[in-house]
Amino acid sequence: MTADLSGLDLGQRIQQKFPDAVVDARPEWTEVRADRLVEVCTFLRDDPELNFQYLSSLTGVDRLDHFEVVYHLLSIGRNQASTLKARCHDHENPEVPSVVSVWRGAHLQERETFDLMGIRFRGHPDLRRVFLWEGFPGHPLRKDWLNFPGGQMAGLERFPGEPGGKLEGRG
Amino acid sequence: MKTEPFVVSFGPQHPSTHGVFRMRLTLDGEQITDLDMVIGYLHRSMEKLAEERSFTQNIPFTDRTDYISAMTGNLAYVLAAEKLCGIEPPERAQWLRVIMSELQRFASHSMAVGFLANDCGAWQTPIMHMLRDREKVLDLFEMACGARLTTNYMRIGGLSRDIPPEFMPAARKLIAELPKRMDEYEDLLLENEIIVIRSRGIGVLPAELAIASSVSGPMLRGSGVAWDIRKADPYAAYDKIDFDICVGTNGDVYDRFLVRLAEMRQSIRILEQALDMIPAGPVHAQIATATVQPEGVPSAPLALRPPAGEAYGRIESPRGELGFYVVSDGGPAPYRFHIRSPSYINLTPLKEMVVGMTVADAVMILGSVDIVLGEVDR
Amino acid sequence: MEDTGSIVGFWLLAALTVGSALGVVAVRNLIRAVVLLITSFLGVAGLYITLSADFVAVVQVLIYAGAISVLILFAIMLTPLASRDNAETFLQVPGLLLAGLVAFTIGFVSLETDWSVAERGGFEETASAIGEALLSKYVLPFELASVLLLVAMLGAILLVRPEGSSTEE
Amino acid sequence: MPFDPSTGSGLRAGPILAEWYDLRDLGNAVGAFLDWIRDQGAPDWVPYVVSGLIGVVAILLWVILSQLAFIWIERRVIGRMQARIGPNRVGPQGLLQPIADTIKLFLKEAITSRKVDRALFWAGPVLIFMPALAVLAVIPFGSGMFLTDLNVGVLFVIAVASVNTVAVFVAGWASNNKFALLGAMRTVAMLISYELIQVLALLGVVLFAGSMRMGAVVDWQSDFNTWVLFLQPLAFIAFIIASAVEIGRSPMDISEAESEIVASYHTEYSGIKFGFFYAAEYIAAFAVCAIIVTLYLGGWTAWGLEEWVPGWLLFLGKLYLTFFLFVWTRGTLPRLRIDQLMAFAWKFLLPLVLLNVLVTGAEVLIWREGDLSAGLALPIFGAVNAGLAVALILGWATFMGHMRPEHRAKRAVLTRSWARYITLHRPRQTSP
Repeated sequence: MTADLSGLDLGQRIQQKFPDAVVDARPEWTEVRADRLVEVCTFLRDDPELNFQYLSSLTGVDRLDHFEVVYHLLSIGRNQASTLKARCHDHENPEVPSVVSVWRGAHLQERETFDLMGIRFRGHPDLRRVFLWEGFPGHPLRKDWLNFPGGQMAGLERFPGEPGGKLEGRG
Repeated sequence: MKTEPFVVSFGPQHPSTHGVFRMRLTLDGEQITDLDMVIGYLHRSMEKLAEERSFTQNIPFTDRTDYISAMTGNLAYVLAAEKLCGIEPPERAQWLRVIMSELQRFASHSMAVGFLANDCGAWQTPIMHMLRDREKVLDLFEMACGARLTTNYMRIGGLSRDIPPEFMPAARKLIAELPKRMDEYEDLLLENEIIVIRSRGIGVLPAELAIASSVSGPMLRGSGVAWDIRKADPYAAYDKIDFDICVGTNGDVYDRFLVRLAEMRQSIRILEQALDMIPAGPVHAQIATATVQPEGVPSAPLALRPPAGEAYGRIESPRGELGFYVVSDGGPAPYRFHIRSPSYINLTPLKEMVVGMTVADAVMILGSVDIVLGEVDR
Repeated sequence: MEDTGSIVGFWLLAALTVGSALGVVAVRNLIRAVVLLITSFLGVAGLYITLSADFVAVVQVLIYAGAISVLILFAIMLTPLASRDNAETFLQVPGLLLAGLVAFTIGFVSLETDWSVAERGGFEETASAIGEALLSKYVLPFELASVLLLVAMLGAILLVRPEGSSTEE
Repeated sequence: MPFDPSTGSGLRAGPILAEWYDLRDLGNAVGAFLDWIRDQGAPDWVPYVVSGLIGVVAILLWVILSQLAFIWIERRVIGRMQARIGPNRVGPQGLLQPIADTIKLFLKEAITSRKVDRALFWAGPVLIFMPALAVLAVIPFGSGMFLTDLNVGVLFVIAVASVNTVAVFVAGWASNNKFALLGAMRTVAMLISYELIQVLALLGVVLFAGSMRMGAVVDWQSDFNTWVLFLQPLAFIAFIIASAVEIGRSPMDISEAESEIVASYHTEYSGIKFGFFYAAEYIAAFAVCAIIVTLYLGGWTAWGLEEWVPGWLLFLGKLYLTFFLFVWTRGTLPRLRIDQLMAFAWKFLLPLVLLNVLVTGAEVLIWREGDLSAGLALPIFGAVNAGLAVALILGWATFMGHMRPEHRAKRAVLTRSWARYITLHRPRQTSP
């Protein structure tokens, strides 16, 4: 069974090495400062006890006021998994450093996140849109994409048929 | 002698790009010097669509990402959703999930192997034989859930329905005749001189590069890394079943090919055990208690409001690690719905594998990655 | 050359040969020029047949139309795109003069010489006679030619070998 | 006057219906018809032209019918090999399917894209048709059933087939399509290599028969009651392989590898222009099978069976059997890569056929100089050559590394524990 390395534990280990890097740690995940990301990731990959040499998944989440980039890490040798997060506060121009230099597997995933979410990955060798064509208006996975009037957003407010007003978005 | 570079656009309409995938190859004679992937011809923005639909309504999307193996797509998503809601499906459902995903793996691998031989130039014969078996598997699916391709069988907390009584005899009959077929295929394909010289040493992916590139599934195992989520992180009822991980040694096209063939045999082995060990009982958990329901809303499984949080569910799909990252804000629909699709991420080292090879090899290498464009583009 | 068939055939083939040869010079597109050249070769092969030289005719088709022309095609393919047309050249006038001179000389010689006309031969097997001649009387030139070809082939391989690779891979 | 099969002279005079056998043999019927014309007092050139016309029309008709039959046979046989039925809806057993396809091809729009070289684009389908048909001029379909029996028939066959190269190149170039150009280049490189093998393989036949005349080769086989196949097994195999390359049959269908370069040189062709390429492929198959039957399988003779069965029927029977061989390989084998195919020609087949020519020359010399009787010499030569073929093929294959472990099949490693083969050092840094 793949052990889920607790985010608190992971945060502590990172704290020992980089005292100022950890922003927040929960049992499910650890959040690190975006500008220290590459160093932290290199450490996570090379540290023999952590050994996260496999980047399982990389994606972004639009939290309305900021963006989160979520890294699901996996250690094949030790069979343990953990989740790392980085936050970009600038909602208009989100930018985090690219981890392609650490995990080659981030290459296409960062391109995808850039394409759909609009997060720029600094230092990515080939940051182009991947699914949508150049010149596509906006980034569709952002909650404010298309800017519906009245601050309405994508999403379900309630189930169809559930009592309430006219069905609108989550906004 | 210096010659002009020659740019060829492979696809999106090409007999062996397995869909609408496009490779822009820069050639020097027949040799490839550069590769640029152009993806997105089948992009349907499923991740955005899923934010507008309730958790249960999203299950049909998971059929349509990897339409060659819909069952595993269902399973990965419901695992993530169950993790999020904290639901434990009943035992019989777990075993049926194993049976369905192994049948699906067999069907999917037989397509992959057959089409790889097709890419190698075998004029339809292997794929036709493979499709014959796949049809029988699809017949079983039709029995179980009424659909052959887009099954929509799994539910959060179990399955949509139990299997009909005629399913078990039919499945046993199929499983009994498959080992003989496998012998035939191994003779026909693995021992084939031309396939051996065409695929040995082609598209070599070293183990370190494979891991660094987040490659998964038969590609990772073909490179010699014994990593199988069914063993390493058993889900459903895999921890109660005896089976082996199939590993290659060189990481070339041939190794991926034989890993798939060997996994087909392992699937048969798992199915033999699962068909004997499956218990009786309900196939769906009572999940109303596990969800947060507002006042006056009927507590039906369809009206599922998971607590705020996030979950990442991963399974070993025929193509590799299929993961669903689901974020909930307590509403009826996922706040964020991300698919970690193995087909897409397995394409990461394609350039390294293809550059330096010839055009004919490029087709084989792409075939050995075994992409499904519905899953690459989503 | 007494029966009508031969004469008609000769003139048709001659027209084909000379016409397509002229086309080779006049056409701008190099690939088309090669196709016309092949037509010309085929015409020459036809002329050989009217001379009862069936072996030479077939060899003409095999080697010139089948092999040499393909070599030329390959050479064209390997040159950059820009030079695939017959470009303007300042040598036009001298070339024309030279061609006229050669044509005049050949015409003069062929008209003025007192040709000895051979008996009209039948359609005999010429292959064995050619084989005899090549391997007995002309064996030295034959072997020399093959050595020359071998040297040419080695030279070609040396020329096209990629820079810096001193040993065979 | 009764028919004398040994001279192949045909009917000289007398009513056509004199003997039952004559009715069946088309060659005799035509001969009788020509004699009748001569008897009417027509000038000399009339029967000459008429016989030529009859021959051309007969060959064309038969080739086109055969081509349709070939398509049907191939689709049905491969269907059977692939565990499916094949065309079975149009006409009885789907027999009319090829005709329906032809009609469809006629009715389809022949698209010419804007940037093609129009003249050459039109010339391509015509050029590819000509050599395949021209080869049939020298094939003896039965006794006296040939358009012309050239002195250098064997060489003619090769020479005409080599023009095919040009046609393919022209089609590929004129299409202005990169797949077409790639395919054309591949085809040209391949055909040049395998022409050599073909010539050398045929040299053995010519050495034995002592003539390059197709009719003479058939007569020689019938005289000595043997087929060249038994005397020249190595050359036969080499010739079959080279022919498969020539007509683009799998496993050598690299020139039109549909999974790699779409349809190669006929990618841009549609409608009846594509139909021409499609038909030319089968006509070339017909021609190649005809050559193989004539030179290696005794042509229209079969150890005296031709006395009872019309020769042309025997010929066609053998021809269809030979074609089955090509269908079989297409149904079962995957495709080689271009460099492997070229290496196979130059490194594997060429030394073998060269050796074969040497051995055959020696045998013919021994036969002539040693004054051996055919009954003694030919079985010995056959046995020697067969043994030599097996030994050479196996020996040379071993020498070329065929039995090396990297060329042999292997099986996947099975393990129970995850992460066993893992290498824990740092991943290789690669620039994406």
